[in-house]
Amino acid sequence: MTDKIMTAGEAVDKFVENGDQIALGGFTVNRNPMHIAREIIRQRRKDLYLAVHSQGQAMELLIGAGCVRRVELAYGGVARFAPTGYRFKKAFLEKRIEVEDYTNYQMTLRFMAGAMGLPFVATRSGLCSDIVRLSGFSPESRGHGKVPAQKLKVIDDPLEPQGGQVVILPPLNPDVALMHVQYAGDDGTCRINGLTFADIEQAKAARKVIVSCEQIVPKEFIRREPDQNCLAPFMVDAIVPAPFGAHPTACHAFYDYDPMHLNMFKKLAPDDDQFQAYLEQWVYPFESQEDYLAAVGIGNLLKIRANPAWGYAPGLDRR
Amino acid sequence: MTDKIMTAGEAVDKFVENGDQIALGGFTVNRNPMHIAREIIRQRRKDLYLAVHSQGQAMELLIGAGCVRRVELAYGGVARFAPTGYRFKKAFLEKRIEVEDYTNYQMTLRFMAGAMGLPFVATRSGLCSDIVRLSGFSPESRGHGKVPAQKLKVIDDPLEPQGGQVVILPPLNPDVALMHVQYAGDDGTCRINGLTFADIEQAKAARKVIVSCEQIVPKEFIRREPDQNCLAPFMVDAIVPAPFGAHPTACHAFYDYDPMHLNMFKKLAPDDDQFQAYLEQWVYPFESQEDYLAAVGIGNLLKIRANPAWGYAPGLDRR
Amino acid sequence: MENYTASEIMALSAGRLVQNGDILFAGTGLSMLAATVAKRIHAPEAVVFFETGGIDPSLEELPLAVADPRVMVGTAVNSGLADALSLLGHPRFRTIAFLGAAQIDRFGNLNSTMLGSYDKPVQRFPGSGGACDAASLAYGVIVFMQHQRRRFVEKLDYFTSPGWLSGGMSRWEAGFKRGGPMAVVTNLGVLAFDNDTREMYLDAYYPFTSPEKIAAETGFPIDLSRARPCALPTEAELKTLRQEVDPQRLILGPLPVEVL
Amino acid sequence: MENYTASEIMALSAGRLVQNGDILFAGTGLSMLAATVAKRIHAPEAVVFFETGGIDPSLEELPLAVADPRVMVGTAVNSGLADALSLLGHPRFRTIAFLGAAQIDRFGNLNSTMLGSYDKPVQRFPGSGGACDAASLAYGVIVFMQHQRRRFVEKLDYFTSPGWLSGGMSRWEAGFKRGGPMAVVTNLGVLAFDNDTREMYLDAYYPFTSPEKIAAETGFPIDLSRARPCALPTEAELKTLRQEVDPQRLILGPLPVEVL
Repeated sequence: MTDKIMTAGEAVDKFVENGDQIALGGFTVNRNPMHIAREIIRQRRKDLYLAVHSQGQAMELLIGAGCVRRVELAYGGVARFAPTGYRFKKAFLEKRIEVEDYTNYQMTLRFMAGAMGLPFVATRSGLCSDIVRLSGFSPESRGHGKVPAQKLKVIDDPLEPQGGQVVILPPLNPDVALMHVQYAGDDGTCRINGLTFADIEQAKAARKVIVSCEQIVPKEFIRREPDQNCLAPFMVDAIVPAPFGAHPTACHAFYDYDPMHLNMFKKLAPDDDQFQAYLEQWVYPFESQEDYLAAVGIGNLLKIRANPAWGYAPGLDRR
Repeated sequence: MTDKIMTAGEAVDKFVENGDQIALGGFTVNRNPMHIAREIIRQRRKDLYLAVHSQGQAMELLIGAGCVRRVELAYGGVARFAPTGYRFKKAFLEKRIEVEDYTNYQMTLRFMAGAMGLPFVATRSGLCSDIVRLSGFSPESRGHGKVPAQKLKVIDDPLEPQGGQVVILPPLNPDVALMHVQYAGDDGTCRINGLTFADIEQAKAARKVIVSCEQIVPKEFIRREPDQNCLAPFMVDAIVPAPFGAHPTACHAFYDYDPMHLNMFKKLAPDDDQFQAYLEQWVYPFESQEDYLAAVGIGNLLKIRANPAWGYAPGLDRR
Repeated sequence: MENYTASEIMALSAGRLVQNGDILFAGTGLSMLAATVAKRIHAPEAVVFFETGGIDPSLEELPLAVADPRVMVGTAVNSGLADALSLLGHPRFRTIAFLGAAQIDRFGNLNSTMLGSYDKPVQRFPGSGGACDAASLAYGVIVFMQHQRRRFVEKLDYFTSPGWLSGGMSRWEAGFKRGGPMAVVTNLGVLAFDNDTREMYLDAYYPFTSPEKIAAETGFPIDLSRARPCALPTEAELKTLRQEVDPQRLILGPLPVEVL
Repeated sequence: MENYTASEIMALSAGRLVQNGDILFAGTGLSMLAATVAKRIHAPEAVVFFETGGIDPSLEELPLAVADPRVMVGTAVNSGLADALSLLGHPRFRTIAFLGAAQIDRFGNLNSTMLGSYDKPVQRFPGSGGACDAASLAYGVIVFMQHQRRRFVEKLDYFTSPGWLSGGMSRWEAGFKRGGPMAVVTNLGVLAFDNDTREMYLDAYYPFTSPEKIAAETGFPIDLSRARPCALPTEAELKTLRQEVDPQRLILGPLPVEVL
């Protein structure tokens, strides 16, 4: 049994510092590390520097609660529940955050390069676009802390004289990666069911990794099928037991996204005061995930509970 | 049921041409596509251009049988049964093949770049070594067919002025990838048990993919656990049913490597005439895998049969 | 009144552009419907995949997000972004991407990032996501747009996704190996791009509109000379769309008044 | 006669260099034994992984190849080459690689490719495999060698894997971020590298040999001034090695005569 098993409170206290560059796992409405994100808000971390591809409800909360100074992203939204994230949009327009736009492939390749120790990675995606031509980070920020000296660089293909131009991207090595998974072994081995998004690349690229999980199982059990595992224990710094830890986003094979909660959030999110009220009601009071889930209510949890034949809640009212 | 299911004879006839660049799946003593390799020898393909990382028994046969003109590799051997491949060594020393040396990481990155459509890939592995400084391919071959115009290029890190030098490697997009897997769905979906080596990158990088498999299972069955699958049907051109299709190399969860056969090969391989006798006995006579297995003998097959608790044959006499 | 809605004719018009065997990079919304209806009607071997990593899901229920757990079921392979986004540019396959945008210019370049600028932002959209990747790497792109003057613009506020760039050969000269927008499907009609100039022209208009109305809603001059009436949705197409693809009308919205 | 063999003292000497928590890139043969014995004796949290993708296998039976199915069982993760070889250079971890070679020079650079040249090849070895990657990217390297003049050479026929290059700061100047050989464990003794010059010197010699014999078997001048007798294998170490690590003596070979 590893001593890495701890509460979200302990994990955030120990591993997340003001100003850290943070990679958020999941994608829009799926497997967002919500339990850890709420704890970061409770512990009032500041000036975080998010590095994400397509986020997502966790990013909405963190930006809305004022924890974030800087974001590198490809997409900021919660799918149909917020085609553009309300708090993300507002913070951007009011210039309370600096935003650097990339593409999903570019961000994924940058995490991959970080995970693989590649000095950089090259792609043709984005040539001639403003993603390549413009930067949303202030010139003063360049080269300080984790901000790369250059957003990217366009060069002639060094191997093929007729190959045209290519975009050279800097690797990402975030201070901390947060991810929510279905299973962790009591040794720290991790397993994701369903799509992995870029979570594995993000974890491998990061200096510290906090994993919340639906269930902790014995080492002997999780190692019976190592083909299904995605992270070795030595890659992980904290394992946080967190049933429904991605709620209100989905967790394949465990629960669907929660349309009731996300629609409620959608109504409150655009307004500063109402968003504050959301935090007062759903974030600040709950040190424990159990208390949070009691507030969500067993009735709602049963509605979104996944049916094992599909891994989601068939027939769920998703309007 | 896909019409891609065919015999090795049909697959090789249809998809492997003289001079093709071929990626061989597996690694030294494991999951070599032996059934397909033997068929290539039977169909007397010539001037093949192998692109591999660490091969392996399949490469030994193909080079020994005179099918190969050119090899890009990181390692040529069959582990303890041939620390350096006998036929590989002989062909190299007698200059019957041209060999270009890379490293395992470099070859893997080149397959990955080919699979991902990256214009090139960069690493610091190999800086200052003869792998980076020397080329084993003749200058005349450069830029012809699949031979890259340059083996690689060493440039200054374009992003970090203080970053030193980096090695830029050309992607690999072989004409054909050969691989042996445990399961294929009757729709063509593929699943590997145990380590994947670089088989998935190789298949995705290739223009044509021939897969032999231990068993074909219904689409509905293989898609029940899509997290375990590695190739979508549209990536695959031929599915060849081939029980024990990696013999005498291992296939995790099905059978171990065959030490009796590999030791026998080890004795015969160094001598041209004896190797020819091996081909006459073990390769040319067998159009069908069933006949080949009958020659191996049920007794030997039972000895190497995997025990499901370990996926190999515990206690097997491996001296 | 027609017996179909704008959403329905849009989904069907886009679906008709799909060929059997295409590998379809789908988003949610109309693109999901277009891909699914094409598969059910004339392109049974087309494969739908999502940038999140779901390859060829069974789609028994409509996903409302590309990360919906509904894209992870019945798939050939469950993978992740690296795998799925790599597939976009795979030279073996005719990959077709469906994209939406806030703004489009006459060469099919798209803005899904913002209005205004980083210095003086006026409006923010979610950003590229995988759109710029698809526009850069896919074999072809089909764009869905609401047809409004403020969306069909002379100059994008932000250039998120490359179309035909400045037209002619410019896309190839820039280093792209293939791709470019094939069509723009709007709530008023279907637009295509001239093979030489790569400028947008009106290809087909729906019965409930006209070339003139479309020109008025387009913020740049547009060639109407090749415009023809759009083929009407057939009964069979509408039946498949309504009964099999989106029976809950999660994306299609209300039925046409006539049918109600 | 000693109550241990050269193989045994080699495995134990190399194993002593392992620290608890190290991430060990093992080959087969002696390196496998050194890693396993260290784990069982003083470094229980060390993790063994293979370039083929097996991370932390249970190793109930000794693998005879890095692609042996025995490296795929009881693992934390079964992956592939991309994953495993990436781990080598991960800056979070003290990754230690065990390598063998046909030739080594005074700065610990290795040849495992050939004798002669591509034009005039004299002998062929398997090639780098992952050796050059490990020598380039790992935190540190431990080299196993047969101690013979023809193997300890002034100049490598082929430079496969980078050690300390030309000594001093040359490794850093070339662009490497870390790494370099820590020790060379031979059948005669243990060699180390000077912290400033990065030249090889004799650190320890086994009881059955002498500094002079080692100098005679080394093809370049070697500093003997720091040589000390090697610590003997303890009974406990030998017991673990013989009874738990390689009971079939697949790698260790015959027992010493004394013990027989």
